[in-house]
Amino acid sequence: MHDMPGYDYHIDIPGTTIFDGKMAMKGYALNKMCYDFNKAENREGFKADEEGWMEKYGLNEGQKQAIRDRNVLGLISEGGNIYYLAKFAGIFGLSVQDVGGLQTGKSTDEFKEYLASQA
Amino acid sequence: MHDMPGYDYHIDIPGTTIFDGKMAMKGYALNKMCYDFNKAENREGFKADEEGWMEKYGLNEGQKQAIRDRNVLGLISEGGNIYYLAKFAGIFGLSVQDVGGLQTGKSTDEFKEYLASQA
Amino acid sequence: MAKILGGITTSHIPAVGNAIQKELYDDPYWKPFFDGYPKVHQWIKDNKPDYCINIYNDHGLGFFLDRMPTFAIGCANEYRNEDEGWGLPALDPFPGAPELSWHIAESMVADHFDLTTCQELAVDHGFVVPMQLFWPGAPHHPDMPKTVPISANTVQHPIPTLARALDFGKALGKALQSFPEDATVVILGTGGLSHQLDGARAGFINKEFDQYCLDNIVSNPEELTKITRMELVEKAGAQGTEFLMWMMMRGALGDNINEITRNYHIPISNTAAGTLLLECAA
Amino acid sequence: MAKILGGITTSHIPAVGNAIQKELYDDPYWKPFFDGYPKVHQWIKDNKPDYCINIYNDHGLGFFLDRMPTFAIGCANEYRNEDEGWGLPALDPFPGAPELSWHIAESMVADHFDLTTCQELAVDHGFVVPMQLFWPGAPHHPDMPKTVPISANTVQHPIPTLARALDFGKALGKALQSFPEDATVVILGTGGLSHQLDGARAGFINKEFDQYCLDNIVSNPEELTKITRMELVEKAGAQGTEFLMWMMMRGALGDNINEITRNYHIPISNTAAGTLLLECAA
Ligand SMILES: [Fe+3]
Ligand SMILES: [Fe+3]
Repeated sequence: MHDMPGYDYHIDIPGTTIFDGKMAMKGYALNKMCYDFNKAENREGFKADEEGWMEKYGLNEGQKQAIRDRNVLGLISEGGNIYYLAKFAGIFGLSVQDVGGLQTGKSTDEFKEYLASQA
Repeated sequence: MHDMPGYDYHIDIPGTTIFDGKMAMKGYALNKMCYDFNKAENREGFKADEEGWMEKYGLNEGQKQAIRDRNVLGLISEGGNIYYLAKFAGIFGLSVQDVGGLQTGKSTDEFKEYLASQA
Repeated sequence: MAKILGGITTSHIPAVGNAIQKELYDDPYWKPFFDGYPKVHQWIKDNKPDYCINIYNDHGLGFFLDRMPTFAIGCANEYRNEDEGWGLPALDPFPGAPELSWHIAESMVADHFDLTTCQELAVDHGFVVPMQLFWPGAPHHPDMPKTVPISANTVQHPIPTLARALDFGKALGKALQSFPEDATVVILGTGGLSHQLDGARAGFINKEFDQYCLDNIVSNPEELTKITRMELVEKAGAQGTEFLMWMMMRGALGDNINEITRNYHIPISNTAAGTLLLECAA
Repeated sequence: MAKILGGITTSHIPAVGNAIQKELYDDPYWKPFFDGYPKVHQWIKDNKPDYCINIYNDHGLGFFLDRMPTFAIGCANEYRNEDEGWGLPALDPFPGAPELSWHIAESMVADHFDLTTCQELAVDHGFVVPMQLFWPGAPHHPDMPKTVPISANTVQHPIPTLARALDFGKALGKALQSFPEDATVVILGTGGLSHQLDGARAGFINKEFDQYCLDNIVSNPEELTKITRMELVEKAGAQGTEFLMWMMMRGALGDNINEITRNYHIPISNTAAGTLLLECAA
């Protein structure tokens, strides 16, 4: 889907991607692969052959590279939605604090401290 | 689902079953089997082993008997919805006029005449 | 901003697809039905809409009872008609208009319509037959517009009220008019008129009620919102509830319209077939 | 006719499920969170509601982007929590209340809410964790009510507006009060409060905004309908939009309510956790 010039449904919020129709279409294949990680057999299928599994779901090269790199910010800019990506992170036993740290350049402990600092 | 005494969402229309939640729950397994007849492989599976196929979808005995008897009115009173049942009828090459005749005790030609008589 | 050119209604009976394939246009059974379309073809040729909103009802292909949406909108790059159980051949995909789909979704959810958005959607005869009737050879007609499918539930009660259907159309019209592209749009409302496929009343047709609906949908659609859903089942037949699609279409056209052509014929298959072309005044 | 006893809100963080399994109630990290629940347990014990309307948001188990409903209602005999991708064990199924589900669907579709009805629905932590928090041992708590799950879309924009969410609750309340059974109902609104899981702003929490929401959801929920959805994302975080569930719950309670207990704690996992018990005046 191309840009929609002259019509904008959202405001710019720094550090935040609005997961709207445009992003949802961009990330459809990636999110579908991650959605299917709900099932153990698909998690196993991915672990056994990452490249073949990504091909099967039709991921584009940018999405594949972000998966290879475990690059969460990259996955989001490729149209990934955090709720589906969380199932990908789950394969590696990552918590939401681990994922938060990965996205903000913090260690998991630093990220936890940041959370607590807002109390 | 049991009856909902004291609360009725519809009027009585002779010869007409309102396909509401109650009927939809009653016929869920039957309609699911028929919905899956959208796919040729499921039509073939049914034709190869009618009894086994009905068992697989968990039809109850009344539904099974109505399927065995090709009893359209019986299928409707068992919770079947005509849109899904049409896919069952399609397996036998029946048209909606054939199905109309079967339900009204008319031959297909008599049913067509009845339709035309309302012009 | 986009401009709504008008709306077209038609019945969408599966048998019509067969008759088109066999080119039965001059067959005595079919001629009175197909005679309703040349004026529509001319209007489409004269106007060449860029987009087509195809308001139809699914009959058990795109949706099942596990997840039955009251209103659904396709938001995909293309739409395929799949086998509906009769082994019909699949056509080439119909091109979508996802920017317009999402624009409508944004506008209508903001206006408190609770849509289900569908990024994959198999479309059945309710969608395909009208396309074939209006754009012969679809999807390969040279003037084939890009399309947005919109589906309302008429399979399982509770179905939407006639008032909600008309309001849906009004909100759809507002959404279309705010689409930031200098484009033209036609709106299809398909299904009906009176028919009943199931039960001891199968074969029921109601000419008088259909005529009442045809007259009022043109000049006074608000009047039709007084019809309850159970009255609609009683008077139009169990599957005549598809008239809701006509109400949705009509709501999008606004008050200032001209009737270009009308056709009504009993029976086609089990159905009273109705065709209507309404043009928005310029 | 059924009677609405009150509403309960809670965050529904997956980590809470783990903490319950490990019985970490007195762990220094968890104690300030679990301290919010004894008064809820007492109220449930005193009132023993027959039915529970569980308003939650699915996080990618029950629904995918192919068919994303704005509002969905479970209409099934039971609901199972399935693996969400972390290999969590499946609990025994939660008993449904299909008569009540269909009654709500009939009433709300008549009132122009465009529901998606679901006769099969896998429920995720958004549904399960609140059940475990309020009825320890769920679904095997002796006072376990039968349940109707209701889900709103917060995965993909456009999400419903705060005004629509509050109106949804009002129509839900009307539906419940017309249910022809001498039964009692509690309504759960789960999710939130402020949190953001994704992007460079991950970890964002907004205590001041949460307090504003907590205060107003009790005494002046209409005030909160002035918040736009983009403001909600900005101030509550991308996943703080789950506050819509609280609005839906609140709308069903009416004007005359008493606050029984409130708890607020930062952080649990990535989230500002809020708990609120509102009782309808007799
Ligand atoms: Fe139809
Ligand atoms: Fe959540």
